[in-house]
Amino acid sequence: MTALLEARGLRLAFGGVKAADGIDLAVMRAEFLAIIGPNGAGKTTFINMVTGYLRPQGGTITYEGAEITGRRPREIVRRGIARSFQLPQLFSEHTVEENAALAIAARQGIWSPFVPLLRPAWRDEARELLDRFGLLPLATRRADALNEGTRKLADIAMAVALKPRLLLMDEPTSGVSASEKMAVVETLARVLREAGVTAVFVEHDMDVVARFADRVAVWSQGRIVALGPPAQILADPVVQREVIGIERHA
Amino acid sequence: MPLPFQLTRRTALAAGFGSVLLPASLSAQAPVQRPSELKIGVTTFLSGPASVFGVPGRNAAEMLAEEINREGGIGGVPVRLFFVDEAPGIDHLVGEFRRLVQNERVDVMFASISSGSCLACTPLGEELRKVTVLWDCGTQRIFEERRYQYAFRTQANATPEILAPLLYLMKTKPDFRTVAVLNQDYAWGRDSWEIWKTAMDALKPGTRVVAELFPRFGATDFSAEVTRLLALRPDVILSTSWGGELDTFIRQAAERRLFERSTFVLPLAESSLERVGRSLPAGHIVGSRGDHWHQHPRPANPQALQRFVENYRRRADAYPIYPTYHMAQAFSALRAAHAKAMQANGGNWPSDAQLAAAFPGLEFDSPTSRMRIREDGQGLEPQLIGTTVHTDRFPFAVMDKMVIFPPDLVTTPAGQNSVAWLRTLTPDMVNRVPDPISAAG
Amino acid sequence: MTLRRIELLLALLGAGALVLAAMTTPWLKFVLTIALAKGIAVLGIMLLLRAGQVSFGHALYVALGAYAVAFLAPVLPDAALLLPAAALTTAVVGTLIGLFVSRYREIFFGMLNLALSMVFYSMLEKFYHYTKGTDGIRVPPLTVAGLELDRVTHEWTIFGIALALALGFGAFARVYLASPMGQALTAIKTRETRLDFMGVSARSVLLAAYVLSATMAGCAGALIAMATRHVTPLLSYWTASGELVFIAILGGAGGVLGPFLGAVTYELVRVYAAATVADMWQMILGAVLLLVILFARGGIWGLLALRLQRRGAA
Amino acid sequence: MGNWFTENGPLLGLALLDGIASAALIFMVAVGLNLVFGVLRVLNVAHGSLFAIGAYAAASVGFFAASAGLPAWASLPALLFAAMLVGLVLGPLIERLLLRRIYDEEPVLQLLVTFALFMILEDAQKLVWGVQPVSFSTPVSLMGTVDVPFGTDVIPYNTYQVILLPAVAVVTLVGLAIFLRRTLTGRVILAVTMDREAATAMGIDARKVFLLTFTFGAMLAALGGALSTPTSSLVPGIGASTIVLSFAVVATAGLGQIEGAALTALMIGIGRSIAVTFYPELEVVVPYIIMVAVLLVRPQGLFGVVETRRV
Repeated sequence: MTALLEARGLRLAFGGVKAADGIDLAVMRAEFLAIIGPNGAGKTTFINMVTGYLRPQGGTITYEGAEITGRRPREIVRRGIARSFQLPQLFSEHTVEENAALAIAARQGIWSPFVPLLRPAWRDEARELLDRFGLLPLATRRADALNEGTRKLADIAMAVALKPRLLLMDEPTSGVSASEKMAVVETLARVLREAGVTAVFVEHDMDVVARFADRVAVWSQGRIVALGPPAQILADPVVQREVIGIERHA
Repeated sequence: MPLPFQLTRRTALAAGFGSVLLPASLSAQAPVQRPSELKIGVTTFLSGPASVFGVPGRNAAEMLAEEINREGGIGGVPVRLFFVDEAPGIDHLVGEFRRLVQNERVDVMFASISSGSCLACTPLGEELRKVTVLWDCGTQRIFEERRYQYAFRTQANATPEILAPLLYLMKTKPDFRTVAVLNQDYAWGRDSWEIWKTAMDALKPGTRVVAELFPRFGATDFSAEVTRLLALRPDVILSTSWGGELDTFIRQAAERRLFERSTFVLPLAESSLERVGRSLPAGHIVGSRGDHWHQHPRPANPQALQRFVENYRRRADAYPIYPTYHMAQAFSALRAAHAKAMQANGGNWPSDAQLAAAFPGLEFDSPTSRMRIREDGQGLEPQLIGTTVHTDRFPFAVMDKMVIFPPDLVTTPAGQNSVAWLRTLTPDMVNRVPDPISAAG
Repeated sequence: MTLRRIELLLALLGAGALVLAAMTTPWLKFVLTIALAKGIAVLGIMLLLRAGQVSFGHALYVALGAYAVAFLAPVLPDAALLLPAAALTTAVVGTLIGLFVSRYREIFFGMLNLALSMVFYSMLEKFYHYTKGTDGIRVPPLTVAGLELDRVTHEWTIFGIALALALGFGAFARVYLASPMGQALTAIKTRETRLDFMGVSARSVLLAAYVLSATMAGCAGALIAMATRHVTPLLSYWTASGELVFIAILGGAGGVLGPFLGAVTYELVRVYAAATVADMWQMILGAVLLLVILFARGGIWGLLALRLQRRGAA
Repeated sequence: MGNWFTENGPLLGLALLDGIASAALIFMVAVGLNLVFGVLRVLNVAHGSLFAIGAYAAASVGFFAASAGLPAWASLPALLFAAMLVGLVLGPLIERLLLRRIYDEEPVLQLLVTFALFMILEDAQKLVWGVQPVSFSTPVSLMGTVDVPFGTDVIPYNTYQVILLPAVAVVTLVGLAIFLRRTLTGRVILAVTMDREAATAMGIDARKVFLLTFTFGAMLAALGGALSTPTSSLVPGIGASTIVLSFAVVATAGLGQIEGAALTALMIGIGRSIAVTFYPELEVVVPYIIMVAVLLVRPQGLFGVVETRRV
C-alpha cells in the first residue's frame, strides 16, 4: 500500500490557539481512517487545510505525489478530493435530486447553457445515487424541508457524486438518529468500498469507529497523539481516559 | 382622504382604457371644425431641481389660461392645459408627447425648459406635424442645425442671452484683464461658457481666463471653488448657474467677501434676486434671459406689465421670474398666430399646417415689448441687463443702470452658426450698445 | 396543463395583446416599445437576482447600448447592423467590468455597479464635446435592413424588433435558467461555498450571467435609442438603474414573463399617474411598489402563477 | 516634486481646510447610514429623504424662531432641535410601519421598500416645502469669518464651516465610539452588528435594538441635513444626490464601521477639494475612484471584517 495523501509538519494557529502543531499523517490508498479527539483538538482544521479552505502556516500536503499545500478548494476538488460538512451545506432552494445533479454537473461540466440540469442521464444518475443512500423517496423535496439526519446524508451523497478518490467527512453521523446510524454507515461504507474511495472521517461515536475504521488517529491540542488499528487504540487506557472519557461526557 | 384619491385614479384609468379601445382613426383626418376646446400640451419640470423654473412656468400657464378663458378663449374657444413632467427622462417625455398629440389630440405643444428635451421634442413635433412652441429652452443649436416647419421659439436663445451681459460688462467696467468661470456641469453651463469665451476672444482679445470651474450639476457646496476664486482674485467672475445652486453660490461668496474682490456677471440672477435678498451686494451685473423685469424701466404697456406682475404675485406669492414671462410670450404668440391664421383662412378654424404657417414673421406682445418671430422660427427678443443696487423699496437687490439690447444687435443672423458668427465680431461693437437707463425712483 | 405550458401560452397571448393595443392606439405603440425594451433589460437583472445579487448600476449598459447606436448611426445607419453592434459593445464592456465586480457580493456588488454607472454618467457629461452633455445626441433616421421607412412603418418595425427580441431573450432565459449554469446561479445565492468545494467557480458562473445581463441591457438601450431617437446621460443615472430593479420586483422574479409584465405595468402606471397628477407620479409609483412588496411578494407574475396553480389544482 | 510643493503648498493647505469642512458633513450623513446598515442590514435609500427633510425642517424651525423674536444665537440650537424632531417622529414611524415587516425578506426587497419610501417622501417634501429654493443662513452670518493667511493675502473662511462643522463631526465620532463601546445599550448594538444570531441567542431583544438604532440613524441623517442648511439652498433632489455619496462611503468604509466612515469621508472630502484646486475635471468621480481603489485592495472595505463562513 502506498500513501495517497501525506501531510508533513502542518502548523496553523488562530491567535494563540494552536489548531495544528506539527501534524504528520499518511493516508493509505483505499483505507478508512477515523479521526477522534476532544472538541477543539483541530480535527476540522485538518480537513479544512487538506481541502484548501485554510492555508497552513507551515508544513506540506502531498496528494498522489504532487504538492497541494495552500491551493484553492476548487483546484483540490478537481484533483479528486471531496469533502462533506459538519453542518450540511445544501442548496436550500433546490430539490434533493437537483442538489445531486448539480454535483454531477460540477463533475461532468457545468458550462452547458442549453441543456437542462435534470437531463435524463444526470437525473438517472442522481436518482441511482440517492437510492443508494435511501433518499430516493425524498428526491423531489426541497433541501430546506429535510430533517437534520437526511440533510446530512444528502450532503455526503453530493460529495460522493463528485466521484472522488479521497473523501473527507466531518462527523458524518452527527444528527443521524441512533436507531438509523449503523444502517446508514453500513450503506455508506459499502458505496465507498465499491467505488474504491479512500475515506478520512471525524467521528465521535466509538462504536462506529470500532466497526468501520481501518486505522484511528487520535487528535489532541493540534497534535496526533496516537495512531493505529482501532482495537489497539480504543483499548489504550490513556486514550480512553483523555479522549473517549471526555467524549462520553460531552 | 384615500377615497377621493382612489376614485380619481380609477376614473383616470377607466378613461385611459376607454381610449385604448376606441379606434383612433375615427377622428383622424376629419375636416377642421371649430373644436369645443383648444388643447395645449405643456412640458415643464414639475420635479427635481429645475422645478425652480418649471413650477413658476406652470403657475403662469394656469393663470394665463384662466385669464384667456375669462375673456372668451382663443378664437372663441376655451383653452385647456395638459402638463408633462420633464424630469423622468427623454423616453417618458417623448412617450407623453406622443400621447398628448395622438390620444388627447392637443392642438399645440409648448415644449420644454431643458434643451435636451427641446432637441428631442422638436423633430418629433415636426414628424407628427404638430405646432411646437419652444417656450423656454435656450440651446441655439435647434434652428442653426436644421429647418423646421412646425417649431417656433417665442424667446431668444443662449447666444444673445450671454453676448448681452458681456457687452454690458465691456461698456460699464471695461478695465478687466482676468476672468474666471463657475458654471454648472451640464450642457447649458458648457454651452454658455463657449459662447462667452468665443465672443470675449473676439471683442476683447488678450483677456486671460484664470479658472474654469464646472462643479457637478446639483452641487450643494461651493466652498472649495470659492476658496480657489478668493486666492486667484480674478477681475470678473462669470456664472450662468441658476436655481438653488446660484443661491448657494451667491450666499457662500457673500459670506466670504468674494464680492469685494471680483465683479460678478450673473446672466440668470434675475430669477434669484428675491430669494437671496440682500446677500447679493450692489455693483454686480445681472441678466434675466430676455427682456423681463418687474421694475422694467420702459415697458411698452406699463399697465399690462403691472397687471401681470400683480396677478402673478397674488397667485404665487412671489415676483414673477423669467420662465413666467416666457410662458406669457408663448401664450401671446399663440393668440396672435391663431388670429392671423383664422384671418388667412377666411375666419374658419385653421388646420395644423395653417396655424404653423402663421408663425414666421409673426409679431406679438410680450409683457414688456413687441416681439417678432424670424423666418427661421427664432424669436427676436431684446435683452435687459443691469447692475445691482440696494434700495429702501425692496428687501432684495434690484437692477439699476439697465441696458436694453435690441435683438438685431445681439442675435445671430438667420442661417448662421452662432460660434462662427461670434468669431467675426469686432471690439467696436461695444460702441453700438445703447446707453444705460436708471431705475425710476 | 403544466405551468410551463401556460407560461408559453401566456407569452403568446401577451404578445398578441400588445400588438392589438399598439394597433388601436398609436401612442401606446411607443410606450409599449419602451416597455418591451426595459423588460429585456430587467430580464438580465433577474438573472443576477437569481444569484442573490442586485446590480444598482445596470443603467450603465442601457446607456452604453443607446450611445453606441447614437455614435455609430451616422456611419452605420441601419438598425439591423446597429443592434448587433450595440450588443457586442455592451458584451465586451460587460466582460471587462464583470471580471472585476464578479469578485464581490451583496452591497459591494451593488455599490460597485452603482459607482461605475455614475462614473459613466459623469463621463457622458464631462466629454461634452463628443457627447453634447445633457443635451444628448439625436439619432438620425435609420434604415432597416437597407429599407427606407416612413415614420409609421419605422415605429412598427422597431416595435416588432423589440417584441421579437423580447420573445427570443425570454425563451433563451428560460432555457438558460433550467440549465446547470442557470441553476448554479441560485446555488450562489443559497450556498456559494459548496460550489467552491464541488470544483465550480462561482465567479465564472456569475460572470457569465453578468455578461448576458449586460448584453440584454445593451440591446434594450439600443431599442430605446431607436424608438426615442434621442439619447441623454439621464439613461445611466442611478435612478434609472433603480427603476430596472423596481420593475424586476414589480413583475416578480419567479418567471421570465415577470420582467415584461412588470415593465408594461410600470410604464402604464407611470403614464396614467403622470396624466392624472403630473407632479405626483413618483409618489404613486412608490406606493404601488410598496403595496406589491408588502402584500404580493412574488410580484405580478407571482400572483398570476398562484391563481393559475389554484385553478389547476381545483 | 519638491518644487511643486513649495509652489503649491499654500494652495494645498487651503484645499485641506475645505476638504475637512466638507468631510465633516459627509461623515455626519454617512455614519448614520452605516450604523443602520450595520445593525439592521437594510441599506436605507430613504436616508437621503431624511437628510432632506431634516434640512427643510431646520430652515422652518429657524424661521419660526426668528419670527418668534428669539435672538440670533438661538438659530444654532434650532438646527439641533429640528433634527431631533424629524428623527424622533419619522424614525420610529418608518421602522414600526414598514421595516419591521420586512426584516426576514431578501435584501433586495428591503432595499426596494426604502427606495419606494424615498420616492414617496420626495414628493411629500415637495408638497410641504414647495420647489423654490429655501435658505436659512443666520448661523453662518452669526459666526462670521476667520482669515487664513495665504502668502501675502488672506482668505476668509466661514467659522461655521471650518470650525463648528468639524467640531460637531469629531464630537459625534468620539461620542458614538464611547457610546458603542462603554455603555450597555451601545454594546448591545455592537453585538447585534457583529453577529445578529449570536446576540439574539444571548437573549438580546433585536427588535428593540433595531428601533433604537433606526431612530438614532434617522436623527443623524436629519442632523446632517440640518447642518447643511445654513450653507446651502434647499431644492428638490438634494436627498437623491446625498444618498449616492453616502452609499459610496458605506461600501468604502466597511459595514457598520464608524471610524471607517470618518476616514472615508475625510478621503473623499479632501480628495474632492484637491481635485477642485488642481484637476477640476476629476472632482465628480473622486468618491467613486476612491471606492473602487479601496475595494480592489480591501474587498471588505477599509475597516470591514472578513466574514468567515463556517463550514
